[in-house]
Amino acid sequence: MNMELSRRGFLKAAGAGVAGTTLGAMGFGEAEAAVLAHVRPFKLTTTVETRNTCPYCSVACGIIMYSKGDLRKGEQADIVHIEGDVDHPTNRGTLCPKGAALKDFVHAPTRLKHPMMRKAGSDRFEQVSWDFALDRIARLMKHDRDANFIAKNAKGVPVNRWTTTGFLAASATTNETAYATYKVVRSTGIVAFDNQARV
Amino acid sequence: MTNAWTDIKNTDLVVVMGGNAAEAHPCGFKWVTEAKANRGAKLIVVDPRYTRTASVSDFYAPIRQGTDISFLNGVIKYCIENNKVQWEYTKAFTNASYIVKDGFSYQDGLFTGYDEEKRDYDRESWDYVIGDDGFAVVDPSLQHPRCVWNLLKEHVAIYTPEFVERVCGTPKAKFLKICEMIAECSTPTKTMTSLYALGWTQHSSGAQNIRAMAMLQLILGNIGVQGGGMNALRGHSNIQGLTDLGLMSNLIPGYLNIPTEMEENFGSYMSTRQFKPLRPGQTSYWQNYKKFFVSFQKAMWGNAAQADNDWAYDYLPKLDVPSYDVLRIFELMNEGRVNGYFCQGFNPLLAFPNRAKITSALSKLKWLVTMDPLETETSRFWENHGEYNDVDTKSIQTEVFQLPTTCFAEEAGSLANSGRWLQWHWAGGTPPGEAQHDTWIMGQIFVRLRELYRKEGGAFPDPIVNLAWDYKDPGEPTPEELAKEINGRAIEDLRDPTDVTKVLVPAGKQVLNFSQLRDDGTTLSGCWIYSGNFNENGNNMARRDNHDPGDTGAYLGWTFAWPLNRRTLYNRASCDVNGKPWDPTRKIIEWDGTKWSGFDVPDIAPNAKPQDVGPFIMNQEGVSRLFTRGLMRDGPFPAHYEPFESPVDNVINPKIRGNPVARVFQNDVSQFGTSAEFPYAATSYRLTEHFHYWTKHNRVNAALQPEFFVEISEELAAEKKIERGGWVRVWSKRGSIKAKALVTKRIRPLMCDGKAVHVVGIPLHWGFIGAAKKGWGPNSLAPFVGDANIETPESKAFLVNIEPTTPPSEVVA
Amino acid sequence: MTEAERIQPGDAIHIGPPLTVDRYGPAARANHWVTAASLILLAISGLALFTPSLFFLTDFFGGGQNTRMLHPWFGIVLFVSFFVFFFQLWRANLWTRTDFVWLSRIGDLIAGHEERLPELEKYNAGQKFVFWAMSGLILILIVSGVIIWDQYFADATAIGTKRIAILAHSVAAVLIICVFILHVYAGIWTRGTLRAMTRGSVTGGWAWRHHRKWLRKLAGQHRVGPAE
Amino acid sequence: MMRPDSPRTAAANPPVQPMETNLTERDLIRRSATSSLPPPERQLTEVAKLIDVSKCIGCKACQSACIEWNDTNPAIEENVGVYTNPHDLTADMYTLMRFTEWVNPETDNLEWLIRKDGCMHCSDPGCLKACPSPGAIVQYSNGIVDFVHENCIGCGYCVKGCPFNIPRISKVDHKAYKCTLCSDRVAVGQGPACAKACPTKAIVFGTKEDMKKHADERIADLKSRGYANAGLYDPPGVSGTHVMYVLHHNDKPHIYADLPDNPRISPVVETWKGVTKYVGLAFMGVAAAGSLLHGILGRPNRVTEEDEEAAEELVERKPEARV
Repeated sequence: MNMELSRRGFLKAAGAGVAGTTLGAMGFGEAEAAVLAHVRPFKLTTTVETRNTCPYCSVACGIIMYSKGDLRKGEQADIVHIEGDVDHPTNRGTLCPKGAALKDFVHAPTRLKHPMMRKAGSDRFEQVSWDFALDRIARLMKHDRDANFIAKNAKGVPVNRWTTTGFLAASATTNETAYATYKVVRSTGIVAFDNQARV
Repeated sequence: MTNAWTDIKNTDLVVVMGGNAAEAHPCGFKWVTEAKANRGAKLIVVDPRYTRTASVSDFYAPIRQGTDISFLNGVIKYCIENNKVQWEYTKAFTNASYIVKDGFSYQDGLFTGYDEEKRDYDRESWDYVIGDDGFAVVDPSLQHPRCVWNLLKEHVAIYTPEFVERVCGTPKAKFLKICEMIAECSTPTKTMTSLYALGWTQHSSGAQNIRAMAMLQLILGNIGVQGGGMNALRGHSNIQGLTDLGLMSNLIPGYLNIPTEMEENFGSYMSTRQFKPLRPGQTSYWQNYKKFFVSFQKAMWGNAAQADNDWAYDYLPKLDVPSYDVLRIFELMNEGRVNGYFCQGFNPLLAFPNRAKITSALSKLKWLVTMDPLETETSRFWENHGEYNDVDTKSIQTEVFQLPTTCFAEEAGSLANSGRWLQWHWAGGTPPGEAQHDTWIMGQIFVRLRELYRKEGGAFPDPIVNLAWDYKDPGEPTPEELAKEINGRAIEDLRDPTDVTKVLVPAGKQVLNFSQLRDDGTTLSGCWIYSGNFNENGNNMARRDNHDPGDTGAYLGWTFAWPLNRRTLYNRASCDVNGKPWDPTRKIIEWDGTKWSGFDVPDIAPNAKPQDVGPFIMNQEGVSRLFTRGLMRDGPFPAHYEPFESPVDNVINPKIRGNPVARVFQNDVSQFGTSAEFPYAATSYRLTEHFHYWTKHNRVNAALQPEFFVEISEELAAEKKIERGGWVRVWSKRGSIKAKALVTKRIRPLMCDGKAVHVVGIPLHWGFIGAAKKGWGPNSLAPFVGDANIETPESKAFLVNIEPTTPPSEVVA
Repeated sequence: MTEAERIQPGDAIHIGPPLTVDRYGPAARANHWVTAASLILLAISGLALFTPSLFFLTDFFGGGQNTRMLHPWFGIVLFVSFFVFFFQLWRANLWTRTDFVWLSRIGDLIAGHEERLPELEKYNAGQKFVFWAMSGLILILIVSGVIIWDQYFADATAIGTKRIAILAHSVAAVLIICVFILHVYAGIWTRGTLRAMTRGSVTGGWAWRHHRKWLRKLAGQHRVGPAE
Repeated sequence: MMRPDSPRTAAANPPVQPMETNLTERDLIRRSATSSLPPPERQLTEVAKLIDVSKCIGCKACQSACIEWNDTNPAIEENVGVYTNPHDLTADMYTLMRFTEWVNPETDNLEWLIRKDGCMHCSDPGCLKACPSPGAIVQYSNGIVDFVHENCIGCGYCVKGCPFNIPRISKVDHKAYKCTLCSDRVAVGQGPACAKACPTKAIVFGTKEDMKKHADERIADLKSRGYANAGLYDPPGVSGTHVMYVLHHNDKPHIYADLPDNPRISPVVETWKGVTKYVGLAFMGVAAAGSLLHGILGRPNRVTEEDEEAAEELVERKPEARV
């Protein structure tokens, strides 16, 4: 992705704003030197930047994620900080209380890490393998579809409805995910198809 | 949004009604504060509560939830009576002059053609008089008694300031002050913007709330202009995208429709979709419907979609009901008529009304699959959490799969924001544990299912086995592959119709945008309105030029906005009949005598003469609709109806409960409460510290707003002996919850129809899992009924009772 | 006969030779030295936090954090041990008419004409002053000290109260240090006094010279211990 | 015509390449419990954070950004019926939105006053004056007052010295914590995290001079909207601050969650750290020196042979003694 822009301050493009000029006036050099231990060392030094947009509301603020390790180099990347993207026309680097704390959403203790299954009547989740979960789900789908698919209505008109299984789509997945989801769901004849926009 | 977030800085007046922008969209609200600081713009807030938006407003007025139509019709009446109308705009760009059929009328709160049995209207008479030339009859002088303008005047006549005060509880003086402030924006050089959200949609008359404001904006000439428009502040980061891509029971990507049983074949389906212009020389862009539909079918089923099988028309399901929306599906589920259910990044147990019913419905499923980066209450609906989720785990026979997905930080792709900007983002973090991309999960489920049908056959396998799925790795299509397919490409060489030797797009290449799509099966496109997002110029959604020529807030070089990178919809209406900007200081585009050009992509054919072609090209009329014909189930004009649960009767016709055509399931009728049992008017909302049910998993946001509470007035607290910070029980006909009491001056009792109405505010961010303290949400109490047109649940207005109580008991082992 | 004129239990004469008079029992002496020690520690740690020029004193306690942590505990020790002491001595330190006379002729004492002063009971006005000053100041110090003991009582009082407390604490500390100096010096200047707090007894001559009335009483009441 | 844009905290995104810090020991103008501080080699431009209360929507983005930038971990408390959370500043919460519901007696309209509380970075810092530990509190020539935790002894004197009741002592490591004005960010040309995050730019950061100019524009706008007493809060009692407020009711700062009307270092603290210290030292000195001198010059009070004999005599002829 194009990171050159990140260094090009917004105002250099859109006219100088107050602090833009003043911070220059305060004489900040870029000499390559270790930070003196007097103030806390700047914690983003030598981190990797990645552009993203906030996943919460529809303002879609630009954010920059700072990680230890570079995903694009195939490294393990651990996000250590997230901050607003100054170059973004809408949020101009600002973030709301949710966006400003995104790092702790990424690292929430309640993030899911493994496929889990709860058996009928059980009082617990048990870890299962992806293959087991996906094969089982595909089988359950086929079983229900084959049993309850409505190919034609009373008048003999092909209607191809599958009403006994439903799919509720997300509102924060990407358009690409949504489109792939649409294709899969529609191909099966599921009509109970809806998303967060409804509520 | 018709306009962009960054366009709000160009406004003179911001009206926040049916929303709470500062609290729900702080960084978008920045542009309101910019308009205030740099243009001297004013901010009006109308809300049952004095919100954080109100805290920075220039004028605040209270209103009883669910009565917005009375308020807005009142403002329309004020503008008409005081000649505060942008006449040139109204006459040229709306259907004010169209003559309506004689049969149409409105009496005792009902329009012509009501059938109480069906709870529906026969809308035949809700239409224009069509002349012998096949075009709608108009009277530009607006003298004809049956012209839309005069019918509108008649319709809003009852909405006097006194009526508004009586119904809405808004003091007359405050209402009139707001009328004056709004009326100022009827001049061509002053614009007003409307920022709204679920405060308008979550009502049984939600769609009409929005129509009422849209009509007001039209007569003020504020649609299509800088700093104007109807701006729906969508709730989630890609709720716009999922709607655009048609992930709904009755939709095909790009706002095309899934057929109904009536449309037995492709011919009958297309017959109702010719969209012939209703006035001479109009564009009526939907005439291209077939191109988009066929291109979609080709994207779905490739070679299996051919002219001779009507482009696989029969692969599509056909609906026997208007839609299998979430309310209907949970009704069916609760009746035991649904076996399997998928929740992809969704938490219905806390999101849908009448939680008791949702729990009982989920318990009747054979299997449930949830895909989410976080724990959700839904995936653990079977788990007993004491008072917080008191279920009998053993008796619940549902098999549940909880699949871990990646989150935004670990995936690439695009999201459509409220301003229709498709913004690409990049993955920067390693997913935790075995978490996988949703595309991987959907791909894996599909290839496995397809394999089963290939091997074993089964019920109508064709649409599954023939689905176009030619991705490099069928197990996980890449975001780029999918984005390109959405944009569309040529299947065969596309030749210039005027010169067949000229190849416009060679076979296999990306089309430039939807203008190159065809209805002969030579193009494919997953979602026509997005076309142009990823063409031969590359991924336009990843563009990052943040220059803004003319400082209009358009940012045409920044990512991609649908349609055709257009930032302000209907922007042709920013110019007068001759194509000159109403306000030269706020020019968007302009007609130079030969073509349209300016700072935004014109929302009209570049060479369409301003005097000939109307600005609203998606309408057959070429103009906007003050009178919406039969396109809405509950009336061509918005009319006042009370919520299904209301503290007062409908003053127009006390016999009418709620919206007369809203769908109500038999089982739910008995679950509506009366004001005798439940005297207080409850409403639900978000708080700025949290985002739905996600941030309660975040230690930071949990610290900023740790525990579930309800907000009540000091008056109600005194009456009920409720202490600030004490525990209260709030219950409706459908459920009971416990919360801390937040006693505030920001909520005051409203005088409605002679009685004091107390408002109880219930925020929605707590559940029984996460970092924040355990709690409940308003959906435990909300009624199971939706809007008459789009079935959005009436979560913003219902009745409850309240009393002091003891803390909730802890989890029973 | 006033409280002050009553003989203390444990006081007794030993015919000797040499003639000695018991003044403090082992318990009383231990008590005195614990008090003395804690007062010294308090003075050092307190002064370290009182003025930057003496901050180096924190090194004796292993740095500022430890000094801040220990000082209040020394205070508790001082308070407890001093008040045990207090209840043994307060009677003998009650003020009498003679004390005025004695004070009025204090000049003669300094000049070395002690014979010109009236005969005294067990304590002279100076000693009594030290005793009561210590009692009062320690009371002020302990109360104000607890108020500013943020580690445990940060939320107990308002900032305004804390500010007054810390001012009172420092003023009282200064005074008690002065009294301390006076006490120590008097003990040294008046030769033969120190042994009262080390061995517990004084010579007959010392008693005759400084507390003749006390000695007379002991003799008169046959308060004679076994001869060595 | 280009419309003026709001001031912003940073012209560009934070640097990730190593940069030389701009705040070093050489830039100190005050150092706690240190009399002999070498004068700074250069004078940095004074900076300031301006908080426009009239633009603040109380979203708490500043609190959120502060927690994330400073890696603090505030407790998840109970709801006690107010929006202010956590309920007070803590060693893990350096800044706090304080909410006040105030009915304006003149208009009878409710006003929801929301003030971002936190260190004001006074030009005359009471915390620094009170601090007994050399170098635990420092003041840079750009106005930032910072705590140096290696030197903090946790005595809590700063809490008593502060006219705004800001510093808090950690129950964990017993050190004092408060807003640093993100000295680590300012040191590399970035504004404070809270100002960067603030959605409505109610918090802006720049040179104090520019912030005052910006405040004037805001005050003019507020006056045009009927706030006759709108003004800048830059209290002279502490020689001005490097965190300033624009208040719609600058005539009564106390309505904003008890913002002091005329803050100054408490006279009690002044006395304690002033007079008491010197007079006290003098007293003790005199006492010590006096006794020493007397000890050297004056004769000690010795018991004589006569005294001893007199005592023995007394004891031997006991009965007669009773005269």
